[in-house]
Amino acid sequence: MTSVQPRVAEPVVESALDARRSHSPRPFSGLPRWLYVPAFFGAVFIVLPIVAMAIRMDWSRIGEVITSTSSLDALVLSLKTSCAAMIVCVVLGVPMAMVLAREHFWGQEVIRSLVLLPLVLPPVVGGIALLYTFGRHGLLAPVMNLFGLNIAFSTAAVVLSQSFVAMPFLVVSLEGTLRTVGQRYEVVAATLGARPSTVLRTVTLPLVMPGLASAAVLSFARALGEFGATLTFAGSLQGVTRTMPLEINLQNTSGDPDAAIGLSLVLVALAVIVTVVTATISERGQR
Amino acid sequence: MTSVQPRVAEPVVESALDARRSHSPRPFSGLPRWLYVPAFFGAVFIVLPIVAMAIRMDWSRIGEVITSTSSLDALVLSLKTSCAAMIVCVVLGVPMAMVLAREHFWGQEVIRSLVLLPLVLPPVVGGIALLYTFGRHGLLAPVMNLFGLNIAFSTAAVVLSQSFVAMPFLVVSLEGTLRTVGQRYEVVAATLGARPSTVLRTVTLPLVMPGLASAAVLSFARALGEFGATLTFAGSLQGVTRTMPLEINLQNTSGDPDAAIGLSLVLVALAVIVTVVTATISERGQR
Amino acid sequence: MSLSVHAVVAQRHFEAALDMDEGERVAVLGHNGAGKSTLLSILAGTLRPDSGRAVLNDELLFDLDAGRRRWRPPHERGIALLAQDALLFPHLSVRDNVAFGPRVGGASSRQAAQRAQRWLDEVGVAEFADRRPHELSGGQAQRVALARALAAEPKLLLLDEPMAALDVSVAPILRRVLRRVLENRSAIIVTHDLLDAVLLAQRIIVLQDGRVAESGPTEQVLQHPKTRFTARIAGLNLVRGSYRSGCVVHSADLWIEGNHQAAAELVESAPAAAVFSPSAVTIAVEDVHSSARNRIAVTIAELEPTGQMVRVRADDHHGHHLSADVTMRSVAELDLYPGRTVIYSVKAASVSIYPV
Amino acid sequence: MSLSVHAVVAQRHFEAALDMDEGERVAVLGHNGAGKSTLLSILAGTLRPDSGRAVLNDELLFDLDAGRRRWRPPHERGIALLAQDALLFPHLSVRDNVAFGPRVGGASSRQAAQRAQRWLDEVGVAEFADRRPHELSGGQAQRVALARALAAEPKLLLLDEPMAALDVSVAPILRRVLRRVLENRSAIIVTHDLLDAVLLAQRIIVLQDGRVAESGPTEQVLQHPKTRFTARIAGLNLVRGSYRSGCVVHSADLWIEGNHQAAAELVESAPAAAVFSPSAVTIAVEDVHSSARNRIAVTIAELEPTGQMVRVRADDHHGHHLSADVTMRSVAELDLYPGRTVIYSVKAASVSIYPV
Amino acid sequence: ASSAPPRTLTVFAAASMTSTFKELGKTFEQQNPGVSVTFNFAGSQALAQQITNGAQADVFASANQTNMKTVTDANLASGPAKVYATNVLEIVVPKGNPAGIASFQDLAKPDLKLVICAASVPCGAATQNVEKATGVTLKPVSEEQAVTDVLTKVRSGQADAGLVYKTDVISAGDQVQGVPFPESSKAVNTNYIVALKDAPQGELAGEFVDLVLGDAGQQVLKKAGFGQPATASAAASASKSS
Ligand SMILES: Nc1ncnc2c1ncn2[C@@H]1O[C@H](COP(=O)(O)OP(=O)(O)OP(=O)(O)O)[C@@H](O)[C@H]1O
Ligand SMILES: Nc1ncnc2c1ncn2[C@@H]1O[C@H](COP(=O)(O)OP(=O)(O)OP(=O)(O)O)[C@@H](O)[C@H]1O
Ligand code: MOO
Ligand SMILES: [Mg+2]
Ligand SMILES: [Mg+2]
Repeated sequence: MTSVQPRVAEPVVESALDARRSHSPRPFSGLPRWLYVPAFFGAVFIVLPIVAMAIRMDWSRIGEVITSTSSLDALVLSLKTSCAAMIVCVVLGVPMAMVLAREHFWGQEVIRSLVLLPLVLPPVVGGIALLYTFGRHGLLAPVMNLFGLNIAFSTAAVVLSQSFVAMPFLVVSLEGTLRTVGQRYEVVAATLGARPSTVLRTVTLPLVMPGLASAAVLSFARALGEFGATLTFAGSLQGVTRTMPLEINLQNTSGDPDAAIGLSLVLVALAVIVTVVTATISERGQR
Repeated sequence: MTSVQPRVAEPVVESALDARRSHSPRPFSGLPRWLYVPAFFGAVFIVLPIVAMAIRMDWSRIGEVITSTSSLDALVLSLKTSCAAMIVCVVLGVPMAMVLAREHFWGQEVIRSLVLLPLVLPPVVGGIALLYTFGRHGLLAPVMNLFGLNIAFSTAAVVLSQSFVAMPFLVVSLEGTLRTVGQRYEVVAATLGARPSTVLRTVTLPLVMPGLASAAVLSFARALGEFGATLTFAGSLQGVTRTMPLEINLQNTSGDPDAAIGLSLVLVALAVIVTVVTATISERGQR
Repeated sequence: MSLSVHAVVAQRHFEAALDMDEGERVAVLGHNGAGKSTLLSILAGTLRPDSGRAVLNDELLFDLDAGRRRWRPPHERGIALLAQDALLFPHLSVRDNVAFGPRVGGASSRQAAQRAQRWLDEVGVAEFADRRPHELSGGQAQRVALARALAAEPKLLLLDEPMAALDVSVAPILRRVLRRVLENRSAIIVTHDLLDAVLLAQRIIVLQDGRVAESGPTEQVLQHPKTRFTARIAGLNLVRGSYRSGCVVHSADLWIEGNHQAAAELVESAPAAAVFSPSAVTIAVEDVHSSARNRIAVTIAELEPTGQMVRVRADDHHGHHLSADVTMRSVAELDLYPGRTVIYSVKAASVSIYPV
Repeated sequence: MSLSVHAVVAQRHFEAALDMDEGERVAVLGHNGAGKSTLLSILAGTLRPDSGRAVLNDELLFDLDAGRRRWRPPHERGIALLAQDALLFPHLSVRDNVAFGPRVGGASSRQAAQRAQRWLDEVGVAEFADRRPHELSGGQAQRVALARALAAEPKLLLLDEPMAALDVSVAPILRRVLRRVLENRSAIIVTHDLLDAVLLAQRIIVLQDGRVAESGPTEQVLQHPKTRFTARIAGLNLVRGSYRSGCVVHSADLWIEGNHQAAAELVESAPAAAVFSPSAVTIAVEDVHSSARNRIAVTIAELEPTGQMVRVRADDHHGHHLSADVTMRSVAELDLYPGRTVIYSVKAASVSIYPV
Repeated sequence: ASSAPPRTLTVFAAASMTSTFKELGKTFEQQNPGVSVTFNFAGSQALAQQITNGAQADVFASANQTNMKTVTDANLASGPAKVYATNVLEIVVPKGNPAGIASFQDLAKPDLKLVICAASVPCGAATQNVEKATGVTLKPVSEEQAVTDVLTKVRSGQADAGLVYKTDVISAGDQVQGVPFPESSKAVNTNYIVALKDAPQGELAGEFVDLVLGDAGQQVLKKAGFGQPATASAAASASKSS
């Protein structure tokens, strides 16, 4: 901004972002510059608390905190159950997203709102609802007893809780991708003689794969953070149902906030890494 | 499906959805029919718990439950704080969504992941993080004391908690809309001489209004359901900080599960109504 | 009769019927929004009309008349669709794109690759077999899409403005490929270009506001247009005969010399047709020697003013109605009137010759 | 010099320069992907090149050469862009769309509405002022978009294939409107249609692979094309003169009668031009009486075989190079050779006359 | 060292038992090689709800009578529940006692940020009893859902004072200070324990209950500040600042 040599009559405006030169030509953004002020504060509002937590952490204890048996149990359990929940979400959520994106039926908006409910429901309420459905005296208890199933307060219950809260993330995000990709390739495949299942396998899924991957990761990340529903429906038993968030809460309320922060930061790091990596991969896939 | 009269040689396939006839021509959906099976189970998995909760409810008590002072206080507080949080989300989140959708800068993916963090962070951890930032001994305490601000245990703290967890919903959803709408109209407006602020006001915002409305509603609904962060950061005092989810949890843990279910159903109804109404309005707006 | 369809799509004000013979090629013309793509969607099975019935080679495609609900899904129809965009599957190589139809039709992967190769050769893009679709130009991609559609061995091929998105310089190549591969194949071609209609199809139907405004053999529709739209786009002169060294010979005293892009396609003595525009016709009252190689004695049947110009319709005594567009002044100076015999002269450069 | 630009966009292999006078209209031709839209984006300010410099009427648009980073944002350039899609703001009425430019330029809402009305009248769509954009046809929408661009009173108007998305039947109306409103206005018109280039612009530049392959006055480029691309699309004959009752009169012994769509535009004695294609020219060795109203004595300069045909280039002794396409056979039979004087005859129906 | 298959004893215990029961669990594991003890610590009400909804547990230790009654009424206990400890309230203040709290009456100071338990949870009920007994009306800034939430808010310095169980003050160590007050004896909380009927490890469950009720157990509980079952009132009056 210092070496500007006015060579013609009128002054020219200099963009706030000029300092940075990128190799590919910069397209039009057209944002008013004052907009960066609230955007900046918004970002600070979200990011600062996480920074504050990191600052507050007693980093000398991080190793000990992370490697304690209970922490490791919680971490392993969380990873296992979140993966399982992700699979449940993919198996049930992909079909739901497809039906919502491709079909047009009466009451579709209501169904979509209902499927989105866990997004806005307090997780504790979700846990209660699951209990009333899959619990010992729940709605499905007669059926489940028939098969000798008792899943409340087992690891399976953790997976169910996580799937319940994470499902809408996958459905919403994948439905968006499906709508963006559109049906044109599917139509072509069908007129070439491909049966719907074949179209799904050879055309639709490969095309939405980047979107599906990031939707799955989003559901994984949400499952990783699930707390309220798990506590209510699955309880908190070390190695069985006490996932990271429950462990964090326990550490926090039982007098070791440092440990809680340490574990929280582990969770944050996991979530950021997973989402950034997927975003990068899927972005690259789209090129 | 009964009156099929074979008039020509080959058999013809009958779609599973044939029974319903709509007025507008049915476009191609091309979904394999087996896909409806997992989609159906997925929908059941999400919807059944809510139904179970409704069945379990002692409906004779619903009036009493809803109209008790504590319930009404919680409901009013929840509506007020959720509205306030929605406004905070709009004021800070819209600029963030615009910058993320329209600008291209180094580290954008990381920023986006960070902004999405509250989506996947256990709300309790979010509450802790907020405490370390805006709390009495938090990172910003020196600044806040300077202005005589003390938000701990106040309704403002509730709004902050809710904004923190609801922000990503607004940002993600609006960013999607912005990308879908594209920049073409903005470019035209700029070449007609409109300054960026004018473009924003007269073109971008009117164009994304349906999407913005539904994004705002989504953030409102998420704020409505916020529990963990509020509990940790704001406390729980009737009429001041005890929102619906806290009231529900309290009722549930203090031995009146019926009251908890009743209030949960009120919350569910609120969320469904608000999202369905907005979806319908915004869908109509897009036509 | 090989294809018979009638269908109603109330919401789009579409209500049209079409019959076509085995191996016949029909061109569909019409304004934007006339319902051309709608017709193709209905046939391909990607849009379900409110009512109607269609039968292809004795197989029922759909029957939605009088409360019946018989419906054959797209993949069981054997009808392939080639649209303005090539829509090659971006995640597959060119070869795999073309092999897609054979594969899903049950061919082994070796058989499918062989068939893909054959069709890639046929449309002249074999050299790109290992590329990804995004590495092709528009014209190459469109040819691969054609190969893909043909490799699926459809009973009926639908083409929705296959050349609309192409560069002016690329379109002729595709047109030539299409001419060759559509031979003896049932096809419906939506186009805005009358030349495509003439070169590629034997029959024309004109859609207007979702209804068939005109329908019939290409020559008949072009020479006796019933609607204003057809009249404006039509008006080409057409003479059929057999090919003989650069000319279409109709009879000893009517032969037309012309100009053809790919001489290889024209075979001596094989049937051929010559097409030229009325504005390319010069009228003389006496026969003179000039570079205008075609001189046809005709009797004026009718003079029709069209704005500034006058369209002269005349009979060549060999069953052709040939038109010429001339100025008012010419009509006056040359003293043209119905019944007068004049000479139509047309430069060979203005006449397109193609095999039929 | 009114506009001077050079710019490099490495990623798109774009590296081109252009100079243009005040009030001049330049047509940009080129293949798909040649960089035509890229050039317009750079000028409009919606794409920032890697390096380059542009000055419009002594105002710097950008200067990114040698490490400088001066950049004027799009809204301060006074350059309006009209693309293939009309892109009318869907949430505003037609009138408010057109009033948009004046409004953001600081006009009161009454002034803006007046100016909108004037331009709506000008392009002939005043009757739709109260409609919403989605209630317009493609051609109407495109005319409204033109009114909107003009109402912003740009110093330079960029048109990116303004007629490409339009129906064949609608394009001529817009072309006529454009001819009228672009008069004495600086404009750059990207087009695939040579007729637009001839009718709307005084200069042509041809882009190829992001580089300017050819540039110059329309006639010169068309008559002496340097690249194959230009040669293929060019080859139109052009004669300038003054208009006199249906003819372009160049001099007492060179006048060309033709055919024009809107007679109202042509004023007696005003400058006009006649355009016709080489394939419309008939060559005769003696002058004969026929309906071909234009007969021009020329001396053959050159014979160039182009595939089946031969392009005859000739000099009309009035400074024009006129071409004719004839068959080989004609060349032989008429005994055409450079230096021979022959008669070019062209039907008035094949000649377009337009004011210049 | 044992050839017996490894066995796991599952104990559902009130959150206030976290540190003591963890210690007892270790003792139990030493006494019974091949046995491991896992705990589910949560609010008693949540635990009772989980048990009645089918959670697999061997032992249930409740922080109050109401929640134990939920389980015994559901006929899920193997026998009558036994009192194994009592607990009294204590004022908790951040380290250094910045607000200078010395008595229960001080909690009514204006502008004091006081957090207590909500009336509908056990520690809140106890708080109400003390309020009634002393005639002091408290103006809390928050009524938390669990005693641990009160402690967390005080420990982090958000609140100036809180009312929690004496044992919570002790287990929180030197991060907080306790301010005992005599009126606490007006609201003594009783803890019950029982082995559950459908316990997968019924035998071990009984042994664990015995351990808690026995000398070793009582020793640990006493050290943590709990009152002895038999001499509850004496234990309450004997409480000291930590
Ligand atoms: N998806 C759709 N939903 C509703 N109406 C539609 C849809 N697609 C097309 N139409 C309407 O149906 C009518 C026929 O459209 P169609 O696409 O068949 O026209 P077309 O002849 O193919 O036009 P074009 O030359 O522009 O391709 C038009 O009025 C159009 O607006
Ligand atoms: N957004 C973009 N990002 C990267 N490359 C682009 C982009 N848009 C265009 N290009 C590339 O830049 C080159 C020039 O494109 P441009 O759109 O300017 O061509 P054009 O001459 O306008 O073509 P058309 O006739 O198809 O409109 C092409 O190679 C194209 O692939
Ligand atoms: O809002 Mo929760 O109940 O902390 O996951
Ligand atoms: Mg169409
Ligand atoms: Mg372009």
